Amino acid sequence: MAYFIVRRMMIVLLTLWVASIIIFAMLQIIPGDPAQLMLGINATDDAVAALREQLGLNAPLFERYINWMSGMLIGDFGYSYTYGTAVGNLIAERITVSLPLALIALALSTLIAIPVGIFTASRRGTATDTSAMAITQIGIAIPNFWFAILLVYVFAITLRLVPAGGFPGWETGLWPALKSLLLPAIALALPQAAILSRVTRSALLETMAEDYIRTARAKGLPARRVLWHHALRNAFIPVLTILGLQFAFLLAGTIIIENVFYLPGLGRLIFQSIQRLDLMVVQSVVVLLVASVIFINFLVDLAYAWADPRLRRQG
Amino acid sequence: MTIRPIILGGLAAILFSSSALAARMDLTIGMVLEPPGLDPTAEAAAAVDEVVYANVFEGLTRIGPEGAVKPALAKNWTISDDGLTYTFELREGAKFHDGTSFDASDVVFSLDRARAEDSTNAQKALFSAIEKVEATGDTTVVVTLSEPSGAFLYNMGWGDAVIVAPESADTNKENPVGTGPFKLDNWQRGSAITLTRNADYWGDQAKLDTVTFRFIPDPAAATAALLAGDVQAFPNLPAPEAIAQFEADPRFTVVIGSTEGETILSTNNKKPPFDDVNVRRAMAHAIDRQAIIDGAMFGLGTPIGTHFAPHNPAYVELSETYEFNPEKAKALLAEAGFEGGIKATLKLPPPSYARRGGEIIASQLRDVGIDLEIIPLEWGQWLEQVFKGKDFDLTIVSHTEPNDIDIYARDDYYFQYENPDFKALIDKLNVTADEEERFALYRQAQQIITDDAVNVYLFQLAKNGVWDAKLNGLWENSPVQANDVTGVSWSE
Amino acid sequence: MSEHVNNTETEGWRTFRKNALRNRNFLIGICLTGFVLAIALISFIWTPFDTTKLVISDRLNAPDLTHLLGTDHFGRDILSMVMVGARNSIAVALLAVGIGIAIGVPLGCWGAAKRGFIDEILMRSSDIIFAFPALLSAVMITAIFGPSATNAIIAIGIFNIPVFARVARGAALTIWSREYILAARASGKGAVRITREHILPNITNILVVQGTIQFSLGILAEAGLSYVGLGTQPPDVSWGRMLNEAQTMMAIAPHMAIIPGIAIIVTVLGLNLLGDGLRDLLDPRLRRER
Amino acid sequence: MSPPILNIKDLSLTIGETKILHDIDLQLEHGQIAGIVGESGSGKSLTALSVMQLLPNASRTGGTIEFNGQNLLTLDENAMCALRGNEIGMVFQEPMTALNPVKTIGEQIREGIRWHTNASRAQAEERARSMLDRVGLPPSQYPLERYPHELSGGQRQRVVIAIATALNPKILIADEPTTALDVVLQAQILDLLKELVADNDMALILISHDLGVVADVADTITIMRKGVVEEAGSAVKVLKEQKHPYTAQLAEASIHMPAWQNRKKPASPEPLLEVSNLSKIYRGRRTGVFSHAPDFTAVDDVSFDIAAGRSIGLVGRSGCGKSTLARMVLGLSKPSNGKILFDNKTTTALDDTTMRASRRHMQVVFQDPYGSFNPRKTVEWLVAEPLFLEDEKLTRHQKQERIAAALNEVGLSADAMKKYPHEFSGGQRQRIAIARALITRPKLIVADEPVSALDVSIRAQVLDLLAKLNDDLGIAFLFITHDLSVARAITHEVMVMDKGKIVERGQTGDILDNPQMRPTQRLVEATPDLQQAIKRRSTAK
Repeated sequence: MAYFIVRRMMIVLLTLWVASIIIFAMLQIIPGDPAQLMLGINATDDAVAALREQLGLNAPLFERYINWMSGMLIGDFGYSYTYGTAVGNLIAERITVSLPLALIALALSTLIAIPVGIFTASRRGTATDTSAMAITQIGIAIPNFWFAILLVYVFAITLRLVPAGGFPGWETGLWPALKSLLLPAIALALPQAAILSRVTRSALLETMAEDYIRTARAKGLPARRVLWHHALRNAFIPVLTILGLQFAFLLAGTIIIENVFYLPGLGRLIFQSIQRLDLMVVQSVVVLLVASVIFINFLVDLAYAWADPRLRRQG
Repeated sequence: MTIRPIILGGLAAILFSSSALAARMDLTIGMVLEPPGLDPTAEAAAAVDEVVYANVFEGLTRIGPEGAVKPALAKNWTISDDGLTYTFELREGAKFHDGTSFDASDVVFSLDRARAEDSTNAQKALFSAIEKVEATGDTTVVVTLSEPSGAFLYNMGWGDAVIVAPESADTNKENPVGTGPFKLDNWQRGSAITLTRNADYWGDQAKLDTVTFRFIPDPAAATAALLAGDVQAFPNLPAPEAIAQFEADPRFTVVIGSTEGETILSTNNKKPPFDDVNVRRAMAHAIDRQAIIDGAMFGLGTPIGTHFAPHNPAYVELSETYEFNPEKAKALLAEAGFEGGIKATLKLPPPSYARRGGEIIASQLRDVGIDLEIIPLEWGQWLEQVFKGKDFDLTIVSHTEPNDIDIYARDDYYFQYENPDFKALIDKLNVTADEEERFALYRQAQQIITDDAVNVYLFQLAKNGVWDAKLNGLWENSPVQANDVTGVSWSE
Repeated sequence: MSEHVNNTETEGWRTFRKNALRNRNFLIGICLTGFVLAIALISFIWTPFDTTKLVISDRLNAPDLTHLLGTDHFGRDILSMVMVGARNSIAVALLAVGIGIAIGVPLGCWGAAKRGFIDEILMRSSDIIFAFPALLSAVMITAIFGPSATNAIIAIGIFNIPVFARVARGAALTIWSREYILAARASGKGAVRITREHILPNITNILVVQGTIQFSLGILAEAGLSYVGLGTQPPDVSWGRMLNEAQTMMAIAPHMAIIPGIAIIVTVLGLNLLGDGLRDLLDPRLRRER
Repeated sequence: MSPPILNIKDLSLTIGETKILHDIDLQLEHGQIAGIVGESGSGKSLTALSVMQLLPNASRTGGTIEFNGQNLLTLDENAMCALRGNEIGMVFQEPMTALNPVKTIGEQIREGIRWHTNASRAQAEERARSMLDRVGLPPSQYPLERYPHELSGGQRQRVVIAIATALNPKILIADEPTTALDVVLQAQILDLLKELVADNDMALILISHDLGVVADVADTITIMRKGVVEEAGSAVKVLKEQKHPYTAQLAEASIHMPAWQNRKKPASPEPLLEVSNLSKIYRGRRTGVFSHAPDFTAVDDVSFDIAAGRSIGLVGRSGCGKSTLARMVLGLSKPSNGKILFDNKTTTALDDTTMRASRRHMQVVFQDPYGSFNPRKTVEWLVAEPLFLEDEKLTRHQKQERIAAALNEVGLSADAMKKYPHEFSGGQRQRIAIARALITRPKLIVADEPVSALDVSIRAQVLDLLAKLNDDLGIAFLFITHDLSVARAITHEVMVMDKGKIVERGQTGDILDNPQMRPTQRLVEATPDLQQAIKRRSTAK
């Protein structure tokens, strides 16, 4: 198990390193001069040149990469020239929106999907099952941002129950903050829940067809106990895979959803920073997001080992 | 069935009613762009001024809602007869937010800093006429110009010319310390900036306790935020399509003002076939400005015929110079030798006036045989390719700097217009102090660029102000980019 | 003799058809997909109105008898826009799937055939691509090359590559462990030849099913990218673009947002049902094989 | 005679539209062993599942299954749950998948005990431990915390048996409990089942496709075919009289000796294949940054030769290295050490192009008639595949002639060419596989368990075919099998492999009748021998 973790960690680090090079390289070829963008179209060339020097944009590529990387290693994410503050501060601020949003959405979709999956699997072929599955099919087909627009239209503009967007900050209290994350989380969670409940259902059904389920039934255990005690944990493995993948989806989803609800999260930060050519912010945040996806997949791997003892001894 | 809405409404009132208190002392203002920093003397972005101008920072003079120069930190001033020496009498008792007092040395420091060799002031040209700045007393400053400058007082009213203290000048970007009626309370990056009242203000106290500027670039989100009451004012709503809806809603006041934004179809004057004045004139005839204003801006905007703001006293109405006449446009093209049509590109920056306007223009020009390929660009790419690289045929952009007709005299400006007569005119303008004379010169300048059809002048961007009907005192026009909230209050 | 061939083939076809007619998912899926495709094709020869013609005076009409689904802010007929938009949305998704198949399948087959180091490198690379939230890379790609339908295709296509590589690899690995591969190797056939003769024909089913799913994801991705302004650009029309234009007009002209949204849902739903149906029909054991 | 503990009367079963079982009758007495024998598709497993009421969805049953005076078919699910595992236990065929991979064996044994009795956790654990001990897995060596994947197939089957018998059920149903195991394990498991029945006064239903397996242990035998009981009665009577033609056919087939003229023909001195000092070592899996699991030597310094036209059997328990050896001979896997000389050419050093000639003369037939064909190609294409090795390009016509001839040789008509593999039965497919091997006129065919997946009656036919090919074409065989009766039927000589080494080699009859080495003896002892069994049973009564 220790070797399993060590080996996985090595792969995680390697993947991250390669990803950082890709990100850095990609951003270097984004056209445009940040200094010019900052100073506006009527600025003099001298002023632009001075700013470029000040921003450290004139250093050689390799040096900039090394500086960036070595900074990251000690937790220094660089300096945002458009916001005039450390990128680390920006991230710390924004993550208090993005992370809760992603977690609420993930929790919401899991809390909806797993019971629905179990319920429909245990009532396979019934009208409940069929209609629930029909609903999930439609749920998968709905683009989450479109769903978000509808939600805003109905709950914020027409019923005025929740804010149409924006984020008041956690310091205004738990409820106002949660309230403003409610619609975005629902918009993100429901389509994901549709996928997840289908996966849960089919994984369960597949597991229920395994030989060891028959062994358990032959012991005299009733179908329900077999489902809960034998099938569920085995069915968890494909569900975990999807959960891991969904995290990346959710992150991507938050980027759009944060824009629909103008939430000051990491996704919006990237959008804004790219538009303003604040590459230090972009590269650091992108690396952070990629790292979190990789890290989540690492956790999923560990969870596999928890769910499946066969993997514990493998490399 | 009627019970449910009541319960829901009651619940909603309990849960959601931070705004239902009487005698409101707070205001949330929506803005499209978040400022990159808060130092107007170091940053060009209009968003900086939109937050801090007149609220946090003050200059020697200030520009009022109607565009007139008014006293600010300078109580009054005298100008020598030769127009070269300005003597400013400063306000007494003004204090910076950090408690340090304001005096003449701060003025000297600020102006010298702005015009220094290594200054990063984005509008350095504002100070180019200054030869020296001297403090002749604690409250007296004498500014000597190297040549007369008619716009000097106006220039000193710009956000870029506000007075800062030497102690805090370097940190103003994050922590602005000015002399204004509001000071920075909190900046939640990416979301909002909150100002609180400055109890030590030298002048009349502001009528609000807190003002929050919330940044909502997305037109749909901006509209939704206003409708949902999350923001109570959007001085420049980026969604012209929603204006009609707000006008019909008694909860809101809609004020359509004017901005300094001349929206033009910028033309690369050195690139064939657009180096041919007839081609440019043909385009001017082929374009139906009103259709563009209707289609892209939902009717909001004033047609213009030159690069000048219609609300400016020196404005000349030239929008009928090239009337909408596709036949004439075709004839002009034929005359220029392009009966077979023209193929060109239209590079569009992100704002919706450009993207939507571009679609309409492409459609209109296609009718006279000019076939445009639309190339959408991010601002970064636009700057690189169009503005710096001059690699473009046509583009649409709004020039939001006030009184910037002098860009037509600049060598190598992106639309590459070169006219010695025009340059001479601007040179003369720069040394003219007399207002009437200056107006005359401005009018001449407008006429020249219109005759040359340098660009196709489309419309002046409207300032689509929408705010809660109970709010008083917001600016209706924006002679400078500012959201001056010093006089804003709630009526009850 | 050739009659014989026809016999067995039609027999296979007949059983497929018999099963297909009983498979509800497949039937609904093929109808919806066929409907959308038909609309896209018809738009090439006929639309109720010309979508390149802007009639500003007719803007924002609610649905009526002239404009069955209303008009947009430029006075274009939304029914015609939906029809024309169908072909762009479909083209983007289809080409992105094409990129995924054209690059991913050979890579996956290569990895499965060679195993070991090459396989490891390929799988690790696909991990890296998977680690990028798709939209993020799309944002970066469009920041570099500018927003356009082509770049949307590339951005979506890049994510299809590892998907197809993994599916092809997984399926190919199970085929490689079959005894008939051993027989072919014993006959002296090389990896390329075996892949061509044995592996590819046997993983086609899986690829078709995955292709259908990726196609539907592509439609959603195009919509997402165009919605944030990074995909299809004016004057081209796509469903995502229509939503992008409609988002600010939700309050004054909700039909502008609702109609393309429904078009997307119908298409994605159709494709997903078709994919599920095909999976059941082509090989019920597909899911087991991974 | 006391009333039977289980009485199946007129049992019929329909799944969906298809009628699977027709009027099955079966009686089982206390402490008796009832054997059910039948080839695949005979309905024997579904009969067992009907008793357990664990049939697939959409099944409808008719008739009665009486257990202790209750008709199981009319009991509700709760009542069945109370019976299953408590009164009736069941053991399945595939030990590798019959245990839940994520639960320890202790949990899995304990669960049934605690479910049916109100035993405390500790009591259940104690019981589980003693059960493990009883089935031959002493808890000192096999603690309850083991997971199934840490056990071998035979050990897992013992755990399954422990689960099924933990509560001393009155009836144990064992559905092909040994089919997936090699003969030595099979004998051990059968012994265990016998002991359990004797010790606990349990009745056992033993289901098998192999008459030989049940012949020795069963009290009654029921022969099934296509959902119908063909013959039933006491084991002695059924076996001795073989009244029913199908029973006779089954019995004959399982001891079938093909008519084989070359059987007595002496070996030619000319070796066709010479293998010297061949080894294959697999690197141990990495278990740590610096550590590996110990290397595994699959084939350990093996030398032998095969003369032209001889049929050599390679026998041994599963995992002894015989398939690895075969793959090296075929050039599909690189030896770690040693040399292979085929037709006087070293094949180990050859690259693919020079290997062609050797490959043409060495073909292969595999075990699984379903997995050995690409389902998407016609028989014509499949049979022609090795023709790829021919040096000169054949015309289409020549090709078809060759294919037709090969099919003809294996007893199929040329019509088969245009069909797809799925249109053939298992036996026919194995013929097609042989035709594919024949088409290049090889000198040697390596046959890897070619009949072990076939029903006995078909197995006999295929063995006949192989014998005929050796007679007619003089093809040498390297015949890999774990089944000694197959080796006896078709080989001149056998080599016995154990733990990677060849431990014994000699004339087939000599070795099998008089094994010298311990591994050989164990194989011989464990192999079910129908003739011997019949002899023993007849004299006993």
